[in-house]
Amino acid sequence: MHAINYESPTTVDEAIKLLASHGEKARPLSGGTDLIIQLRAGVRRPDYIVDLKAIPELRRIAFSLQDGLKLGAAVSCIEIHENADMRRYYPGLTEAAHLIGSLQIQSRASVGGNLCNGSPAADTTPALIALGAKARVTGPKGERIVAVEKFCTGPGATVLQPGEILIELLIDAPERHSSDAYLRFIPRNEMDIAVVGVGVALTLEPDEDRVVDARIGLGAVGPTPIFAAEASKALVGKKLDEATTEEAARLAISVATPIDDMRGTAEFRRHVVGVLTRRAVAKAAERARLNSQR
Amino acid sequence: MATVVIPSLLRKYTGGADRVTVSGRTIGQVIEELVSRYPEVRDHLLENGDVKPSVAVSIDGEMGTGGVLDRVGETSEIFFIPAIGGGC
Amino acid sequence: MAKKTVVETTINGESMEFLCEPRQSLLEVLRDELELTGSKEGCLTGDCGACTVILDGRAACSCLVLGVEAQGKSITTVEGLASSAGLHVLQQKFLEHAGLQCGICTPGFLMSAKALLDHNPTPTEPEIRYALAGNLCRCTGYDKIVKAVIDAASTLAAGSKAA
Amino acid sequence: MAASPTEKPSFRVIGTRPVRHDGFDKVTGRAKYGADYSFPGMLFGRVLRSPHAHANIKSINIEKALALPGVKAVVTSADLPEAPDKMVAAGEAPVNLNHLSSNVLAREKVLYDGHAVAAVAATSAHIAEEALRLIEVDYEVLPPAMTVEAAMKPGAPIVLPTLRNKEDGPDKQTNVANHMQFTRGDLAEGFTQADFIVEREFKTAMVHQGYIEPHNAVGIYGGDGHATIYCSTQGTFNVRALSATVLGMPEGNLKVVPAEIGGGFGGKLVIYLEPLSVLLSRKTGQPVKLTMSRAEVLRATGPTSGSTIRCKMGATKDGKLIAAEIWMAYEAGAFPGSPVGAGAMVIIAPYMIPNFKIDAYDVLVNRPKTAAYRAPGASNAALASETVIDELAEKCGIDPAEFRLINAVKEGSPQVVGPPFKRIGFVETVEAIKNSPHYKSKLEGPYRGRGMASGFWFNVGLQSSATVNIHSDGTVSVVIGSVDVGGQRAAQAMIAAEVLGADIKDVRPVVADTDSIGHTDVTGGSRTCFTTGWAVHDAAQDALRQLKERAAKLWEMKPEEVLFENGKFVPSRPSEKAKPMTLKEIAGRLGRTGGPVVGRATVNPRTVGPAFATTVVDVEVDPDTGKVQVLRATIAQDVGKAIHPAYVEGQMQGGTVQGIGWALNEEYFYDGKGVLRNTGLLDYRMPTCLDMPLIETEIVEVPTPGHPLGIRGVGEVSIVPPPAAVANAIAHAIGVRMTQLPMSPPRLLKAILEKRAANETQAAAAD
Repeated sequence: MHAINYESPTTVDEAIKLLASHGEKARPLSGGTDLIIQLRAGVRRPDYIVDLKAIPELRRIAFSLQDGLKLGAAVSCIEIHENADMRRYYPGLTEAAHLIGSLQIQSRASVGGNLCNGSPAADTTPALIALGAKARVTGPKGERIVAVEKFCTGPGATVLQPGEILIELLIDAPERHSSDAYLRFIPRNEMDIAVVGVGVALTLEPDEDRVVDARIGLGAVGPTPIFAAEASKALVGKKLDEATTEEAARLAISVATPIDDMRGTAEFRRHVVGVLTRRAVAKAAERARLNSQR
Repeated sequence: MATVVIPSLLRKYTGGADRVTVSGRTIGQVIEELVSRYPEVRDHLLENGDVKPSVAVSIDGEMGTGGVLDRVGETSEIFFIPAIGGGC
Repeated sequence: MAKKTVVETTINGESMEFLCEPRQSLLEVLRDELELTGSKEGCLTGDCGACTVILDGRAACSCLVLGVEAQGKSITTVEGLASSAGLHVLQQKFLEHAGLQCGICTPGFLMSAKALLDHNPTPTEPEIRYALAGNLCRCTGYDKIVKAVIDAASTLAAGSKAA
Repeated sequence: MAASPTEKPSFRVIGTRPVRHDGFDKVTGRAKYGADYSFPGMLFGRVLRSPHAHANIKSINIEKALALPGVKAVVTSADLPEAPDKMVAAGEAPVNLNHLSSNVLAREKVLYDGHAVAAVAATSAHIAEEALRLIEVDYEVLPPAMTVEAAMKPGAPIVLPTLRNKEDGPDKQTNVANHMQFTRGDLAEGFTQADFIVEREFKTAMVHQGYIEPHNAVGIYGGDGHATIYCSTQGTFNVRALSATVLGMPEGNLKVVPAEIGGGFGGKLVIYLEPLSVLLSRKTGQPVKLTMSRAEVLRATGPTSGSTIRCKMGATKDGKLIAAEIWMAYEAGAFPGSPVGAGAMVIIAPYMIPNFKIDAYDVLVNRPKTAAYRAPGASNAALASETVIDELAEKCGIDPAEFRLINAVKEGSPQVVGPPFKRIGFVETVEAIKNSPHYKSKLEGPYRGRGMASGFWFNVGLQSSATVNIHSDGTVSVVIGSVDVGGQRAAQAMIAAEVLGADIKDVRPVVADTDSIGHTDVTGGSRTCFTTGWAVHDAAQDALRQLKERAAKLWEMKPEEVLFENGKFVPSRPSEKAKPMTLKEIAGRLGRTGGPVVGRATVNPRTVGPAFATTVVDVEVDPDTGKVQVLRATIAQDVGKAIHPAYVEGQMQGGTVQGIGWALNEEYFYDGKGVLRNTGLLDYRMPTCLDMPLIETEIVEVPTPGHPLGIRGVGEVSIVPPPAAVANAIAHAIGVRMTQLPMSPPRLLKAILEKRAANETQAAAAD
């Protein structure tokens, strides 16, 4: 690995100053489970590494039914999985976090880092898109809020400008009779990167089992994670029968633009988008039905 | 007389014969005898005066370990076999 | 070259200071600077688990942690598993069940299993397999490793009941 | 445990499960593997590797790299002695010096992605890595030949311009290094007698041994022309012979010290870093440690051959195999030497088939030079024969186990190569599976299937040395030259303890370096317990004979009048001088009866015990994604005699899981330019423990005739049946016959969808 300098600021302002002063030569560090591998491979060669884990604001999980969720960008996946509110109110996002790599990886990796790494196959991003999560970004020019589906701009690329950091992810509190689910396909039972990932969040009108609101996020089937808007819309106002789900699956497939690679063929990925969409909608719906109180 | 079973790809050099009787009492003598009758087989069996490392010799079901020095019995049956590459 | 920095940390219960370059991983520091070569390098990408240590109570791949990140942290390596009283139950059970062949993955498996039992003293077989999924073994087919951890868990549980 | 058909002597130590002697160090992190060695002033080495599959090297400029502070030396093939394209002596067996040397450091051409081009020694590994970026290599890129089909086509890119084969003659450039053929009976006549014929073409992907420990070597060159290598290898004497040959050193000037080894499976029989560590140490005058990254391991070491196999077999309706015609071509990698010959000799080895013709081709491709991998060539071969046989059994309406028993080879049956089998245990392994709780259990539920397959492996003998030292306190040290990869040290100690009536705790096994023990061949070919165990047995007997002489001296009787019974030396006739003595008691008297006792033995067996295994697996297929879950697996294997049953089971279980990984997800993935894409363990997908069930074992013990303990090698054959067994299980689960490895979800789903479409068109046609 090339020589690097390491800084560990304890406030957001400090971090932004450091990152801004080094511009393109600096790279923020969260869990490091992607960045350190990229440094070794020489894919990224920053001179300065700015560790954000010592900044309290990035390490907190704040949830209330009034204000919803504020998920610090550097919170580790294991902390998410061990948080009772996360498991109860955001089971899909929580299971996505709990799917990343091994427990050794989850003890370091963060949802914020997963997003900022900009991988199209990031497990938590489709789950965040399904939940309509927003990213609170701060930089030298001040603060801005970016919808997660707009955050990634290409493989390994995001909207973050030099000096900017992701502070936290903002997600509304779930409505009554709403819930989410994330499913991914991998060849083994653990340790693989998603060949296809599908996140679904649903709100139901319980008596008729009618969909009031729905969002579907797709991973690993395009240059960035995808918000499947048409597929989501196809569920809204409908009863969750086979025809409805089938139509959503068809529309989800239609927005997928996968490639052939060592992880799967494009043909295979398109097929599996349909399979996982059907399964994830069913799983989210089942959870939503049970979520009668909030 | 001992019998040598000729590997199928060498039979084109032995006029199609698949079994040849020999009087040699060592593998060296046996090979010399074969070569005197069928000169082309030499390169397939010998290298620097010994049995090729790529060739294993079976004498009455036992694997040869002495190359040309291995003894051959009155009525032995001898096979030349490709040695297992690496073998691990 | 970036200058070396002093890192203060606790390793296997002893407070320690070491000098390292920012580009050195915790694994390199343990192996090359502190001569704790029990943690092994298998892949340097977090996929094999041979370098697993316990970092502030959590299993982590020491190849994906910078040495400088260890500042103020507490680290347990395989060298810290046994005590003056003898081998840890996990170590004993790995030996009794022949849960190792070449042994290169063993330190990582032991640390992952330790982290599991610290958080969940009575794991089911699926929970054990999930917790060990980040550790690759190419020799054993996992059978005897899983049996060793199951046995260690029940032995520890029995012990704590007795106590 | 299946009982042995022949009655066995009762043993005191053999067959028990003591804690291994090296266990404590391995669970406490104290065991020293190659990469754990460090020496004062040690430098760190790194290797520059080709980014191209096939290219001429026009020039290499190392100036900028040498100028980097901390860099002490850079070497290329120019620093190695001339390497003519001919066979030269290297220890016991001659090797092609050019091929051997050119794989260590490329000469005029690079022949695969990852081919070593230069090596750097620097004060830190990071500096060495940065230095690699400063070495300028001017390549003239050539088109690669990546598959056997492409490489065998007329006009294919030529991998080795100097390669010739006997059939095409001295003038024709070729990628076909060798053609072997095995025949019996009258093929055409055989097929006319067949009631059922199945013919299929199979393809298997190149796969890696996947040992968790990357290759490593520490070289220390002494000013006196002697050098020492510390490394993790399966064969110290092999490393010494080959490294000395590449370096142009007298073999005796090189000492190889075996570090603990983190897995090998055949991939650590060859040399890569070892000569480079000495070369760099000679240039710098300092110790040099080289270690590979995982990407280097996958790009440049191992792997085993991908293959194409066409298999046609015929059977009569009463289930007799009557004819087999097989064509097989294996990827050798960039230099000759795939295991296709072995594949050809094992593919129908378990069965009596009166008429067959097998053609086997060793084909060069622009991929890494293949190395041995656990029963090399046999798993590919068994996929073809064992799935075709499963289909024939189905057509005959005969249970697959019965079908195998009908055709099974037994003592006296001729092997593919001609000589008859001695006592073997194939039938017993099939019976053991038939009688196993697994095979007797019911498998229920949709998309679930059960499949079985059998496998054969030769095993090898080769040479071993051993010494057994009797110490004055009655403890014993057993010194061997066989590196211990899987626990055989414990087995060797058990054999000595058995012979000498010693407590296993009082016997210390030692794996010695090349200066401290007689020649001992590699730990491979399932030979270590068999051959080295034989040597240890004989060495212990030699010590016992000497101990009897000492007792005779003390008792003033003839040595033959001293007996050794139940761990005690006793006189055969009453005498008041003669009080029975244990080993400990007599050991204390050695000094006064003639000095120390050291037992010695060397062996070079003319016989080996071939191994058979039969495996059954249950799978469940997800029909929507093509993903396969293995629900249950049981292997029955003839091990001759299990010295340490726990480690025998470990070999059976480990090979089974490697075979399942090969079957389902492991594969080398090259892009259109011949560059390896999956260079890490994220995308080279070996099974995790979450993918596997517990692996049930049935140990079958049919002693090897001629071996003092009846041992058979146990290391390899377990990997042979699984890919075929999984394919057969999938066929019985969903009615799809897979003919390509790995049977990964995309491939399986494609087959499922094609079958569904075919059924629909059939149904439509029916209406």
